[in-house]
Amino acid sequence: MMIHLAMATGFLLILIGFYGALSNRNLLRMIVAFTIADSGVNLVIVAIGYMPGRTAPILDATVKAGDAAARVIDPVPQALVLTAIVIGVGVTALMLAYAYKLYEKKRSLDIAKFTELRG
Amino acid sequence: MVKRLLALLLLAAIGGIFTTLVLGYMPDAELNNTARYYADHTAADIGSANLVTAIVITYRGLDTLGEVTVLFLAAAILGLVLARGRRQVQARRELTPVGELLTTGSRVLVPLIMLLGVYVFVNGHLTPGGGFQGGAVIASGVLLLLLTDPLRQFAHTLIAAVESLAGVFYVAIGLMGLFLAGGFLDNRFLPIGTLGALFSAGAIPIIYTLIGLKVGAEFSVMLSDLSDTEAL
Amino acid sequence: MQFDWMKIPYSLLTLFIVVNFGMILTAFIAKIAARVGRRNGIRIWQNYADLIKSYGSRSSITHGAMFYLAPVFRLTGGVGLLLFVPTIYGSSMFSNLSFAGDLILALYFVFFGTLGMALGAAESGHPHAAIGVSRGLSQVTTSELPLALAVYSVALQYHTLSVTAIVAAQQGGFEHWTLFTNPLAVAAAMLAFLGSMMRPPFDVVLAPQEIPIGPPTEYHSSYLALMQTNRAIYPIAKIVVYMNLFFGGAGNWPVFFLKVFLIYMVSVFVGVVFPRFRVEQSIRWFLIWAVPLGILSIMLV
Amino acid sequence: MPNALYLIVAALAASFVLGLLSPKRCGIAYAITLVTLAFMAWVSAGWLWAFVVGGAQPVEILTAGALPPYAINLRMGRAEAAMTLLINLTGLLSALYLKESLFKLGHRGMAVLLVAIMAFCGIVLTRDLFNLFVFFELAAISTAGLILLSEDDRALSAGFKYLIVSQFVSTFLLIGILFAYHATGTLNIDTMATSARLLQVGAQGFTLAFFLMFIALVTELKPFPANGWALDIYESAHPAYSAIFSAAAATASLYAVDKLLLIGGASWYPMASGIGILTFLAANLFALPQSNDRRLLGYSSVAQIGLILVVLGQRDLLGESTSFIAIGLLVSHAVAKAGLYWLSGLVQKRNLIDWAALRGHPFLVFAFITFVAMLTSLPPFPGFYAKWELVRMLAGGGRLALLALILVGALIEAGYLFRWFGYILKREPPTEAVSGEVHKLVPVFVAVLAGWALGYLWGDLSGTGRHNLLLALPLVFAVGFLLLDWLPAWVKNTLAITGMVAFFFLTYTEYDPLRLIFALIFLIGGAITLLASYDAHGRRIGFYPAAMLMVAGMVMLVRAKDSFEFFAAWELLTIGSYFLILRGKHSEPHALSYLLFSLGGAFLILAGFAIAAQGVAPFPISALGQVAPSLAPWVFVLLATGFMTKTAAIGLHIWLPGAHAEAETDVSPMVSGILLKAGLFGLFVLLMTMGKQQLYGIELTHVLLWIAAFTALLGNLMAVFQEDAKRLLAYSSIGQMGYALFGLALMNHLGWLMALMFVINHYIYKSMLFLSVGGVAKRTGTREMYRMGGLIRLMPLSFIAVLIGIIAVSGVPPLSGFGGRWIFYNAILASDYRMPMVIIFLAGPVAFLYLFRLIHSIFLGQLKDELRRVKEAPFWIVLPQMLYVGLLLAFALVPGLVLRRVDSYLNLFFPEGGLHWEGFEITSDYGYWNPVAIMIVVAVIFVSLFAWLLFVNRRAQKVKQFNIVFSAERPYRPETTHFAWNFFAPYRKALGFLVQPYATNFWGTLTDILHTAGDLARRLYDGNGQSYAFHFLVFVVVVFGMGL
Repeated sequence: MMIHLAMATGFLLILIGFYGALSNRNLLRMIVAFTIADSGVNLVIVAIGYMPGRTAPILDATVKAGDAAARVIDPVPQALVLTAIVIGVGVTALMLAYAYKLYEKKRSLDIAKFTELRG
Repeated sequence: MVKRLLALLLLAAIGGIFTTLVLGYMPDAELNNTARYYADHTAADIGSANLVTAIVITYRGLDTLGEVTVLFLAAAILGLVLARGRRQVQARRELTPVGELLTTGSRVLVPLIMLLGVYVFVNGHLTPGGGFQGGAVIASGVLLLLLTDPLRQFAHTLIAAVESLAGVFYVAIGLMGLFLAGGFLDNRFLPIGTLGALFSAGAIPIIYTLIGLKVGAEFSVMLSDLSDTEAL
Repeated sequence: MQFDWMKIPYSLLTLFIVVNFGMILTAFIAKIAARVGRRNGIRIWQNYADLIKSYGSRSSITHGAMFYLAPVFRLTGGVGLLLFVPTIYGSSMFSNLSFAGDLILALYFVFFGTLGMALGAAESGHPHAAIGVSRGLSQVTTSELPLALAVYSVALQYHTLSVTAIVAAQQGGFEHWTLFTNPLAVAAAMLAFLGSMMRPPFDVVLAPQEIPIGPPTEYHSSYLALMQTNRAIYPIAKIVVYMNLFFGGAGNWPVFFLKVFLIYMVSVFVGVVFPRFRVEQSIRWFLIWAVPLGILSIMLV
Repeated sequence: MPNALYLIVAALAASFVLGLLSPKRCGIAYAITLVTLAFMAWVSAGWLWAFVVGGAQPVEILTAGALPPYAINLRMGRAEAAMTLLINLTGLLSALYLKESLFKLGHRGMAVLLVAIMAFCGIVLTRDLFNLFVFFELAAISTAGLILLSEDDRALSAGFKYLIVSQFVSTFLLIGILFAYHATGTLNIDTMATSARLLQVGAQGFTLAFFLMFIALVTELKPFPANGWALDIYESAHPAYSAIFSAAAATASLYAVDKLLLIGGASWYPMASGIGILTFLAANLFALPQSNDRRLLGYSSVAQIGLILVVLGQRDLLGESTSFIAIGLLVSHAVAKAGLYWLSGLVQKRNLIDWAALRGHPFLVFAFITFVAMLTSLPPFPGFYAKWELVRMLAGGGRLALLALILVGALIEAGYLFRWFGYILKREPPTEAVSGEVHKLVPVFVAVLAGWALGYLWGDLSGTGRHNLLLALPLVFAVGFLLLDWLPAWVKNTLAITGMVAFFFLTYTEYDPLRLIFALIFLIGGAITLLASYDAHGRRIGFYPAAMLMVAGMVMLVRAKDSFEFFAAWELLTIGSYFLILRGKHSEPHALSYLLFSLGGAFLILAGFAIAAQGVAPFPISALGQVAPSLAPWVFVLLATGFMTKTAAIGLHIWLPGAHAEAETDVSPMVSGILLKAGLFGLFVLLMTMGKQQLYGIELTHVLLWIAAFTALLGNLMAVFQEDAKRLLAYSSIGQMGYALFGLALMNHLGWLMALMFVINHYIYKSMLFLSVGGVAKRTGTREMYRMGGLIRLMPLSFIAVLIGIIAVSGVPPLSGFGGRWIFYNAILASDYRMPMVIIFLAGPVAFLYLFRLIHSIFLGQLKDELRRVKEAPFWIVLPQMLYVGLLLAFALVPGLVLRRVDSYLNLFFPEGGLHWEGFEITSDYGYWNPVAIMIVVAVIFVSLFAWLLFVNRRAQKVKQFNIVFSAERPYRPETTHFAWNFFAPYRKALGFLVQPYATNFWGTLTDILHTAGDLARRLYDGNGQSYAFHFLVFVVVVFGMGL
C-alpha cells in the first residue's frame, strides 16, 4: 500500500508539474514546473523497484552474497534513476541558460512573446 | 481560462492513464530474472559490494558513459549559449558584501565538503554513493564559494582540463576492458580483489573517481557560467 | 488496275450536259423568284451572256498566288464532286469516275472547293471576304450535321457506302425510295440542303447588300467566269448526291432533269418565304430543328 | 572489421580531447572533428561493405563482459551499417560545410556536434531500451545546442520550445520504460519482445507502458500535430544542422521506432500507419502555402518521415520487403533533404523565389532537380523502386484506401517541389549571388553523386520483377548527355540524331507491326524533328539530356515487357518532357500543371498495375488480360484514366494548351507530334489486353467513346476561339486525340486502324504545323495571329507547309487526312453504338473553322507595316517541314505501305472487318477507296483548269496591297483592314457556352481549396512553445483514445 501511495504521489507530482508548465507563461516558472515533474518521475522509478520487506542492494555483513537474491530489492531502477536524475539536471541547466538568453534578447520571460517562428 | 481548462482536461486524461498504471501495479514478490542475475553474480563477477554500482559502472556502463556525456554536453552548451552574442562587460556591478558568517563558514566548510565528496566517490563500490554523488558534493563546495563571492573567477582552463582528461581516461579504461577483458567497460582487467575492500571491484573505483572528478568539474563549470549571468 | 480510257470522254459528256442544264436551271429559277417578287427577272440565256462578258473583261488583276488559284480550286471542287458520283443509275457511260471512291469521298470533296475559295478570297485582303468566310464556316458546322447524320443513317440502312449500291437498293418503285423507307433521315438531310444552298434564310454568308457577296467579292473577269461555271455545276452535283441517296436516283436523263429541278425548287420555295437568319440564329435553328430529326433517324434505322 | 563500438568511443574520446584544447586552437580542433567523423564513416562503410559484398552475418557487440540481457549490447547488421553510414556521412559533410560556424562556436561546438552524431549512431546500434533513452537524451540536448550554430536569433526560442516538448517526451518515455521493465523483467529489446509475447493477455500494465514508450518515440518523428517545434528548428537552425536533423536524426528515430515495434508487435502497426499517413498528408498540405524555403523543407521532411512510418506500420503485409522499401525511401529522403538544406545555405535569401539565384549555375540546378526527383520518387532513384514495391504490395494486400492517401500526398508534395523548381528556372534572380565556397559545394556534390549511386544500387538490389534502370541503354544514352553538356549544340544534336536512328535500326526487327509504328514515330520521327534543333546556337544547356530522357522513356515504353518497365518508362518520359516544356520562356505555370496532371495520371497507372498484379512480380503486360473479373473493370478505369491524362481527354486537358504553346519552337512538335502518342500507345496496350470491360453493367469502352467524342468536339471548339497560333494548334491536338481515342474505343478492326492512322497523320501534320507556326512566331516576334497577316509572300515555304497541313488535318481529299475519315466512317458503321457519333459529326466541320483562321490570319489578308521586312523561317526549321510535306504526300498516296501490315496484325484481335488491299484500291465491308486514283483525278482536273485560267487570264496584273474596293474607299491601315481578331465572334455567340472553362475552374478551385486549407490549418502552429506542448498532449490523448 505504501508503495502505491509513493507511486501515486510521484504521478501527482508529474501532473502538477505538467499543469504548471502548461498554465504558466513565465519561462522560469515553467522550468521549475518541469523540475517538479522530474522529481515525480524519479519517485515513480524508485517506487517501481521497491519490494516490501527487503533491504538495500548492498552486500555487507548482514546481506551475504549467497542469499542476496532473497534479501535485496531490485537494484536496476535504482541504477536507472541515477541516470534520470543526472539527465534531468543537465536539461534543467540548459533550459535556464536558454531562458536567460531569451530574456536578454527581449527583456521578457513570457513564452508567448517568442513566436516569431510560426505557421 | 480556456487554456487552463483545456490543460486540466488533458491532464485528467493523462492522469487516467497514470491511475491505470498505479492500480495495475503489483510489486514483485521475487526478483525478476535480470535483478536476480545481478544479485547472484555481482559479488563473484564484478567484486562490487554495492550492486547498484556494479550495474551503473559495469553492466550498464554504456549508460553511465552517456550520462557523463550528458553533463559534458550540458556544460558545453551552457557555455555556448551564454557566450552567444555576449557583450564584453567590463564594468562589473559592485555587489554588497555577503557577510562575515558566510565567508568564514565557507573557509571552514569547503575543504571538508571536498573531502567528503572524494570519500563518496572513492567508496562508491562499497557504500551508497559514487561518482555522481561525490561530484555533486564537490560542486556544492564550489557553489558555496560562489555564494561567498559571486564574482569569483575560477581557473577555467584547469577545470576544463580536469573534465576533459577525466573523460578521456574514462573512455580509455573502457577500451582497456575491451582489449584486456570481456568487453567495453569491463572492469575486470584489474584484479577484483576481496569483496568489501577499498581496492577491489577491478576498475570500478578508478572509474568512479574519474566520474567524480568529471562531474564535479562539469557542475562547477555550469555553476560558474550561470553565476556570470549575475553580471547582467 | 485496268483503267477504261473511255471514261474520260464519257465524263466530259456528263460535264457538258450538267453545265448547260445548270446554266439554264439557275436562270430559270432566278426568273421564278423574280416573278414571285413581281419583277420581270433575267432572260433565260442570261448566264451565258454573263459568262462571255466575264471572259471578255479587259481589266484583270491578281492579289497573289492563292487568289489566282481559288477559282481553280472552286471549279475543281464542283467538277470533282460531279464526277466522283454516278449521274445516271445503271449506265456505265454516266457512272463517271466513281471508281475512285465512295460516298465518303463525295461528302468530303465538297470541302475542297470551299477551302480553296476561302483561301483565295482571304488573300485578296478584303475584309468582307474574310467576314463572309467566317460566317460561312460557322454556319456549315451545324448545317452539315443533319446531312452527316442522314448519310450515316442511310449507310446503316443499306449497309454500304457505295452510291451505286444505295441507288440500287431503292429501285422497284418509289415506295422503295429512302424518302419513304427512312423519312426522318430525308427530312434532316433536306433541312441541311437548305442550309447549303446559300439561299434565304441561310444566305448571310453572301449577304449581297451587306458585304457584297462576301468571299468572292474581289473576283472579276475570267476568275469570275470560272466561278460562274461552278455556280452552274456545283448545286447540281450536290443535288445529284441527294437524289441518289434519298430519291431513288435517276435511270435516265429526263428523270434526272425532273428530280434535280424539283429538289432545287425546295430551297427556292423556302427561300422566298423566310427572311434571312443571322449566323447564330441559323446555328440554333439547325441544332433545334434539324439535328434531332437526324438523331431520331439514326436511332430508329 | 573494426569494432562498431569505435563509432561511439571515437566520438566520445575526440570530444573529450577537444575540451583539452585551448579555445585559440580552432584549426586543430576542426581537424580532429573532421578526422573523427571520417573515421566513423569509414567504420560504417567497412561494415556495410562486409555485409553487402562479403555476405557477413550481423554481429552482436557485448559490453561489460557480460551477456545480454544483463549487460547492454549493440548490434551491427546490414541496416545498422547503412544507417550509421548515412548518419556519419551527413555529419562529416555537414561539418565540412559548417566550417565558419564551427570556428565561431569553438571547440565546444565541435564537441557537441561529435556527440550528436555519436548519439544518432548509438540510437541505431543499441539493443537496450534504457540505453536508447540515454542516447535520445544526448541527441535532444545536442540538438538544442547545435541550434546555436545558426546566425538566426530566433533559433534560441526554437531551441527552448524543443526543450519544453522533450521534457514531456522524456517523462513519458522514462515511465514507459520502467513499467515495461517491471512487467517483463528486462530492458533488452529482443528479450522484452520475447517476454511481451508471453504476457499478452491481461497485461494491462505492459500495454500502457508500451503505449507511453511508443508515443514518446513516435513524437521524435515529428508526427502531426505534435511537430510545431520541429518546424521552428528547421526554419531557424543552420541549414547544415537542419541537414543533420532531417537526414541523420530522422534516420535514427525511425530505426528506434522500428525496434520498438518489434516489442509491441503487429497490434501496434495500424497505429503507426495511421499516425504516419496523417502526418504525411497534413505536412504536405501545410507545405503547400509556404514561402520560406527551410520551413517548406521542414514540412517535406516531416511528411517523408511520416510516409516511412507508414511503411513500418505495414510490416505485417510487406514482410521481407519492408527494409528494402523503408530504407529506399529513407536514403532518398536523407540524401535529398541534406542536399537541399546544404543548397539553401548557398542561397542568400529565404523566399522560395530567391532560389532563382541558382539559375546561373547549371550544376546547382542539376543538383536541385536530382534532389527533387529523389524526394518525389522518380526513376532512377531508390525512392522509385521503393514506391513501386510499396504500391505493388499494398494493392496486393487490398489496402487501397491507404494506397490512395499515399498517392494523394505524394502528388501534393510533387506539386510544391516542382513549383519551386519552376521558380528557380523562371523567376527573376535576386541581386545576391550564390555563395560558392568550395567546402560548401563539396557536400552538395557528394550528395548528388550519392543519389545517383544509390539509384544504381537500389536498381541492383531489386529482386524479381524489377530491373536496374540505370543499365537500360536508352536511359544511359540520355544520362550520358549530362556529361556532354559542355559540347556545342550542333554536335550534341548530331549525336542525338545518330543515336536515335542507330537504335532504331539495331532494334527494328524486335517489334510487332503495331509497336513498330510507334517506334518509328518515337525514334525516326523524333530524329526528323530534331533537325530543327540545328537552328539553335550556343550550348543549349539542359536541352539534350531532357530531350533524350523523353525519347528514352518513349523507347523503353514501346519495349516494355512487364508492368515495371512500362511504368518506369512512363515516368521517365514524363519528367523528360516536363524539363523540355519548362524551357519555354513563359512556361512555368504550364509546365507545372503538365507535370502534376502527368504524375497524377502516372499514379493512377501505378495503382492500376498494382491492383492488376495482386502482388505478382514480374507482371507481364500481357497478363492484364487475365485479371480477375471482379478487379478488371477497376484496373481498366485506373489505367484508362491515367493514359487519358496524357492524351488530354476532356476534363483532364487543361495542362495541354499552355504546355504545348509555351514550349520552344522545336520542342512543341516533340511534345505534341510525338509525346502525345505515348498516351495512345498506352491505350492501345490497355485495350489490346483487357478489351471490353463492364462496371455496374456499364460498358466502359462506351464511356470512353463518349469522352472521346466530347474531347474531339470541345477541343476543336476551343481551338476556334484562340488568338494565339500555338494555342490554337494545341487545342487542335486535344481534338485530334479525341478522334484517335474514339477510334480505339469503337473496339473494332477499323476503329483501331483509324486510331493508328491518326497516330501517324497527327505526328506528321502537327509537327509540321508547330514548326511552321514556330518559325513564323520566331520571325515576327509574336504568336497573336491578328498581329500578323499577309505573310504568304514573305514566307512562302512556311505557307505551303501550313496549307498542306490544314488540308491534311481537315480530311479533305486528296491528302492523307481523308484516309482517316474514310476509315472512320467504315468503322462507325461496324460499331454497336450510334449516339456518340452525333457529337463527333459535329466536331468534324468545326476543325475547318480554326484551320482557316490559322492560315488566313497569319498568311493571308493584310500585311502589317512592322512585318514588311520579315524573312522566311530559318533553313533548319523549314527543312523538316518540307520533309513532312513529302511524307504527307507519300502517306496520302500509299497508306498501304505502313498500314497493311498493321491491318493484318489487327486480325489477331478482330478477325472480322479488316480491309482488302488490291493494288492501290482499298476495300472495306461497306465501301471502297483508291487514293492514287483520287489524286490523279483531282490533279488532272486541277491542272487542266489551271492551264485554262492561265491561258485566258495571261494578262493578269499583280496589284498592291490596298488595291481593293472597300466601302468605295481605298483603305490604308492594315490593322483596321485585316479581319482577324475575334474572327468567329458570331460563333461564340451561338456555341460559346460550350467552351466555358468549367474544367479549368474545377481544377483551379481544387488547388485553391488545398492552398486555403493548408494556409488555415497551419495557423495551428502559432509559434508558442506552450501551444506545442498542448499539441503534444492532445496527440497523446487522441492516440490513446484511438488505441482503446
